[in-house]
Amino acid sequence: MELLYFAWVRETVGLGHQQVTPPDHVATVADLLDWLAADSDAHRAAFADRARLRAAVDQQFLPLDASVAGAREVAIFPPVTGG
Amino acid sequence: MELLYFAWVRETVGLGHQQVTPPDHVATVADLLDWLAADSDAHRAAFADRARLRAAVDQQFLPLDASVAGAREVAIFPPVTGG
Amino acid sequence: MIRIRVEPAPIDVAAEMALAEAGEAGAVATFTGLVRADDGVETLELEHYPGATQAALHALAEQAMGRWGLHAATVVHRVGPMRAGERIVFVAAAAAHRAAALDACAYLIDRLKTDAPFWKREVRAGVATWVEARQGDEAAAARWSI
Amino acid sequence: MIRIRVEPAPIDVAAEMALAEAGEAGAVATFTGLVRADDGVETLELEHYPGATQAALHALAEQAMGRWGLHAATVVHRVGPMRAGERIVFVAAAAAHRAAALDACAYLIDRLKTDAPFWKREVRAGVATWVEARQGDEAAAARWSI
Repeated sequence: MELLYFAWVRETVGLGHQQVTPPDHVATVADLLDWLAADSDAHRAAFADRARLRAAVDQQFLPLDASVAGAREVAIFPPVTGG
Repeated sequence: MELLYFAWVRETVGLGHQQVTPPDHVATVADLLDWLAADSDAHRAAFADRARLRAAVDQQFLPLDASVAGAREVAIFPPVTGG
Repeated sequence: MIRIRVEPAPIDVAAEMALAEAGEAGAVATFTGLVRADDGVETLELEHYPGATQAALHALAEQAMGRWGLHAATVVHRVGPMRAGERIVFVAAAAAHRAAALDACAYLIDRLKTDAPFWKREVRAGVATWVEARQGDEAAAARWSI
Repeated sequence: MIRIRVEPAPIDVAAEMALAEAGEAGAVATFTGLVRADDGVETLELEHYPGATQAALHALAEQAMGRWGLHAATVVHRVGPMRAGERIVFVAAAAAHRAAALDACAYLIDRLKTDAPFWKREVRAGVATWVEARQGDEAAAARWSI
């Protein structure tokens, strides 16, 4: 699974993207964030305030309780501020 | 008093403008139209349907019952169609 | 800054945009009206009431500037003959934020349609017809009454 | 015709206007967002989600085309660094009549603000800050829900 980070999430994680293979108990985006935060201070800091995070699963914008089953690409980012 | 005509009113009257000195009983724009129509077929044809006419007195857009007392310039025209 | 132009020359949108943006606004909304080609019009002729036209457009721009706190309001209206596809009118509203710019732009064109002394004559297959005023224009202008 | 561009080059409004007008529309409404100079921003940097951005903007343009029967919908968004006074975004809606063009233009920019994956970082006196999303943007986008 390819993970993508944008804006201050990218800066806090310290990576723009990373390839991971989550264990079977990771069912949703929120589970994925928990799993990533468990082993990394940088990820934990970036994902601390879930209300400030948005996600896309295979480029579909979805809430954090959306499934990541079979996903190839999951993006984590702050609320958008374009225009 | 300078009279100005625009659009099909101008074409039907056959004049773009004319100088007139109305008698004292001409108090409103409607009176002015009646007075002009009395002596001229072209004016009568142009002013026949009052619902299709609009007026400006000294460049203020006003209803046909508006006073023309002391006016220097009265314009008669159809509803506007710009933009 | 208020900018009003009523003239026979074609409308230069790039130049007008640059002027509207010059006031350090964050948002510029524009409306452009064009001679439609799809209903057989070959030539459109715009007649106006010189002097009164500029005054009416200036009053409209001042109202928009005050009501929405604009940085700039632009109204450019072409007069005389023009062909299908050419621009008839261009309005622009520049503001700090987008809601003010968008609303002021809609206000300017809605009110121009009923308040400014312009008359259109269309020529189709060599026959000229004066355009009739649209009922919908009165309603569109009325929604801006406070 | 739908036209979507996401690129670091400055936005050429005259060229975009000419393309939006090409469909024989009678009415073109546009919105331009600019980097405001009045709050001390020296540089604005726009980051986006390549691929997803274009898809989101295309979906938005298609919705506007269908809902208002547009001749053309244009969304041009600049990315990368830009300076005060420069254009960030340009949207245009071309239709037969003005109400459709004005409403579709407002829809495109309101929905772009909440639906398209762009992020702004402002640099003031050498210090970079990520811009926070505005509550008002959610409300502005929500008013277009059917």
